[in-house]
Amino acid sequence: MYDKSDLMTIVISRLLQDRETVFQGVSSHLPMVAMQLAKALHAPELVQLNIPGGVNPANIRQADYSSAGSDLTRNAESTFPLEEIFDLSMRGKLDVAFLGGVQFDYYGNVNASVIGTYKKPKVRLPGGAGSAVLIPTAKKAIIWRAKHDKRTFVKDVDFITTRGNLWKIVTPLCVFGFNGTNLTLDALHPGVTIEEVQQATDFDLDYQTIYHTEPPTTKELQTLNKIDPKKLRGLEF
Amino acid sequence: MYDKSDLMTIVISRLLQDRETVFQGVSSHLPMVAMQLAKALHAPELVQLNIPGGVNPANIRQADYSSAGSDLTRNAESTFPLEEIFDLSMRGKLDVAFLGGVQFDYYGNVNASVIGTYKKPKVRLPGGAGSAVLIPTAKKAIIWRAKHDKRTFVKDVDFITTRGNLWKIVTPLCVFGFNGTNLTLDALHPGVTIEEVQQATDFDLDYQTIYHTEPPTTKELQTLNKIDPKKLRGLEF
Amino acid sequence: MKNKKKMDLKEAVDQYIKDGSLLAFSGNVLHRAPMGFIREIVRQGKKNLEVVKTAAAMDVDLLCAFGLVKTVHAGFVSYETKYGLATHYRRGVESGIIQGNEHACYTVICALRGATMNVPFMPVHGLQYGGLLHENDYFMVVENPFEQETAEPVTLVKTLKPHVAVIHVQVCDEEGNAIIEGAKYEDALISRAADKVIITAERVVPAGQLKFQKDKIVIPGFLTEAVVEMPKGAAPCSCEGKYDVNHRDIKAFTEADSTDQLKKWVASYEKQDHGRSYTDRQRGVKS
Amino acid sequence: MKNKKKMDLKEAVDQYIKDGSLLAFSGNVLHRAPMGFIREIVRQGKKNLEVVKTAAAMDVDLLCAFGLVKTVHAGFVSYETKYGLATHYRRGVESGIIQGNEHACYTVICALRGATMNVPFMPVHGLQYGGLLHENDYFMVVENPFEQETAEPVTLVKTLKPHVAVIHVQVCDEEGNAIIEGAKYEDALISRAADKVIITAERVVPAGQLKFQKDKIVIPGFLTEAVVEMPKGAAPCSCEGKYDVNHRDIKAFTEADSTDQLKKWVASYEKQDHGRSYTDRQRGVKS
Repeated sequence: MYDKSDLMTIVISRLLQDRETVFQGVSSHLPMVAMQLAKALHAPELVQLNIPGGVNPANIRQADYSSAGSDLTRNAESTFPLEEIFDLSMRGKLDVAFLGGVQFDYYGNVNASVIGTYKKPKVRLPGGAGSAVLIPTAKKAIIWRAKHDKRTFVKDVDFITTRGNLWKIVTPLCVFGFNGTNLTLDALHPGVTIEEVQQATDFDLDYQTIYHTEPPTTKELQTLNKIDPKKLRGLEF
Repeated sequence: MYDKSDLMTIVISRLLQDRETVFQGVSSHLPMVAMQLAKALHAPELVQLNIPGGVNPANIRQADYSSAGSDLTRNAESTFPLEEIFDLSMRGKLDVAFLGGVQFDYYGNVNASVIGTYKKPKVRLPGGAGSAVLIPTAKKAIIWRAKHDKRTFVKDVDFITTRGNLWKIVTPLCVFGFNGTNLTLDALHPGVTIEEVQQATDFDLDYQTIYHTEPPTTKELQTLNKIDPKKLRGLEF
Repeated sequence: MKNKKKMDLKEAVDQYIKDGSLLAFSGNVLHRAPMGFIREIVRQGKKNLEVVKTAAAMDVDLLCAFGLVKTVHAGFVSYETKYGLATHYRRGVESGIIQGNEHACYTVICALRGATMNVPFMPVHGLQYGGLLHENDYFMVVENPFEQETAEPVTLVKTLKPHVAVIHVQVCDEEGNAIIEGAKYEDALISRAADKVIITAERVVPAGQLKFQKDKIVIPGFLTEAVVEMPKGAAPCSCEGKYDVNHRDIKAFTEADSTDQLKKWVASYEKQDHGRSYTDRQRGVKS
Repeated sequence: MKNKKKMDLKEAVDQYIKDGSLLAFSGNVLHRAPMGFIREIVRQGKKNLEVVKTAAAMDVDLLCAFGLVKTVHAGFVSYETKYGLATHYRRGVESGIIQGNEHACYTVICALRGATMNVPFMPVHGLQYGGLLHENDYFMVVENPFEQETAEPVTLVKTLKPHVAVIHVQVCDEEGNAIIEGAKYEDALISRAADKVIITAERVVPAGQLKFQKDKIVIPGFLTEAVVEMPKGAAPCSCEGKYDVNHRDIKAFTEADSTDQLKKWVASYEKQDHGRSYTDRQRGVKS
């Protein structure tokens, strides 16, 4: 048995390769767990980077209300603070960055800034945090989003906070890829139909062959529960 | 009894005021000792800064062949590395910087770069180290020079490495000041005549009243010998 | 002479925070923000403030709740998932009262680096696309003057120089040598960028007592203008090694829905925020 | 897989140092320069090298003595008072063989900061006067585009991006996590500025063994490309906590007055520089 947050976490963990440098920011419990899972399963030399600067925290069990607290430094291997993580990405040496956003369009534009206009917003969003510089510079930017609906996957974003090296967007329904020009449907999650995704998406899906996400294995689920017993990965659902 | 290095060290120490931030670089034994002396005598809260980054080293007795070694960090109060000392000066918060140089002219120009032309030098000097950015930005730049002759105090420097907030030049014969336009004769050391200084200087001395350096006191000399028993202050004489 | 940096909270806010000041605060989101100091800013009603921070939360939201903020320069302003959005900041921007100058967290860092180096701008790689570049006059795109013919254009961010950095730490001595346990976030940076540094500390020890922990000193005393002893000075945010967030108090704030409730929330900290100095004065202790 | 970063000196120099490489070296003047590594560069005869350092001494002078250097970017090249001037560097510049690109130490720092941030130039306050600005094409003075009418002009320094930083440290693990005792100088900076980082270490310990000293790690392993165990790897320069300068050997070098003597000087270190790897090989130890 697994739910959407389990599935998304496992799907994301599979995207990470051994020895990659990977960054996770604020409000990022799901990717934080996914990094730990990848490290436990297939990427033992993954380099996990985070805002408080703890490189490869031994565990994340204390990070219950924040993915940016000092608990991540307590049993880390070394220290590499946020400033330097950004510099690293600028130099082209950050392999993967996890970022959020509120609206995404067909052309891979990301909005984390405002609904309405920038100077007179209808809704002021929290802001893109690192997105505006990390999505263009990380080798692979992965976006995860707990909601998949037409207000999220829109025809035109209200504001372009950034675009660039977007690699994957993982949602509760599917995984989008980005071919440099537009979002493509990479894989449907188990039990999800192409119609369901299309109904929840305001632009026309681009796909040629339909792939399906492999369901989580028993080992993945067991390891996941061991790493994240409090189910922090489900906080935003 | 005292010699030129004792006198110059004491004269320099008197120029330092309590709570000032003061920087000393490579090949700078004499000002390093002067800073310690000022701290022991009249400036207990002086903030001594140096290349290895040891703030207020408790003593300097191990710094025998270098004024830039880790010995200055061993019993310091905190750490403030070179990069940050420069930034501090750029922000206008470095009170005093000690710098060298090989030629100085009437207009306060400093040459630490070349004899001859820059691209085809007759003599390539070690270089100005921090001078080119510290002399313009430190509130008061103090230059000390163990030689006072016409090759040092010249009509025109071969090359202008820098100029700016030059405050004093201390030599074995005298102290020069800088009025923003030209060097002025601030004070003659005990027993030195104006004629001696003029003979050793290739430009015409500018002075109105002739002042004399107060001779070292017994307390100054005793403290000096305690602080610097190996006489590191005399290394360049 | 020696201990003149140590002062009480009221004095520090009164002396160093002016209407219109540009302030930088320690910590990140709900961690080690100088909340006690910020509550005193509210009590003293300092106005038209500007705040700069990579990722802010309750610190900025509290000031916005009382209408004290003119401009926020930040990459992110929100509580994290569990506590929702920064309602007061949002409303302020949406109603046009507050100018929300959105940065990437990194362009905040670069703008502060500009201040540490006393240069008017900082080149920044990465900010190459999108609306932030077009909508904001603090970004510019210029030619690279070293290779005008062939080179990529370069984005510049305008320097942000805080008037005051307020930094809450676990321990500090009377001279302002400050030790930060756990994550340092951008605190070293803001301590160098700001014109003046105020340390609020869980514990203030006599000068010299941190000598054997000198490698842990993040802010050397000569950068520090004022030192305020403030146990629980980051509460209800966390302070590594001392306390975690106070869940109930954060909720009480985020759920307050009237000015009256907000005022009561600030008032409920009055004794805690001034506690040590009050006690000292009653005892006649000079500090 | 795990220990692939660890290699012997010959391999490291052969693999990472190319003719024409721009190199950055650890330490400052006579302290913690990676002398053993530099001697191997001499043995392998790498040519047309460029070196960048704030304040260099024997490291640069040794390479210059063998005619291996094309350009030096530095604020200062000299031994300190006791050991006199860097004769080989001087002669090289005076004869036109070596280009001596004089910087202020700070403009070296700024040029390296440009590399850490991947921008083509860095604004630098302070360098406002004098010949360095006029004679060198790596400095430029431009208008401040944010305030063209009123503002002071701004000096820019062109970024210097080392191909390789060679950093000698006291201890490092097999993954390249490196601890520096005592003064760090600009070593963190060059480790971030350079494209590749090579650590030579007095002692290399198994991965994980530095965990309890993690706050002392200056260079995290993921920045490190290669690790070479080299006891006495900084000699005859000093290495804090391990050894001070070797006065006799420095004198022997500075007083050498023929190529033959210089070669003998380098040869006299051969066993020491390769010692550990030789011993390992003889024992059949895999490292």
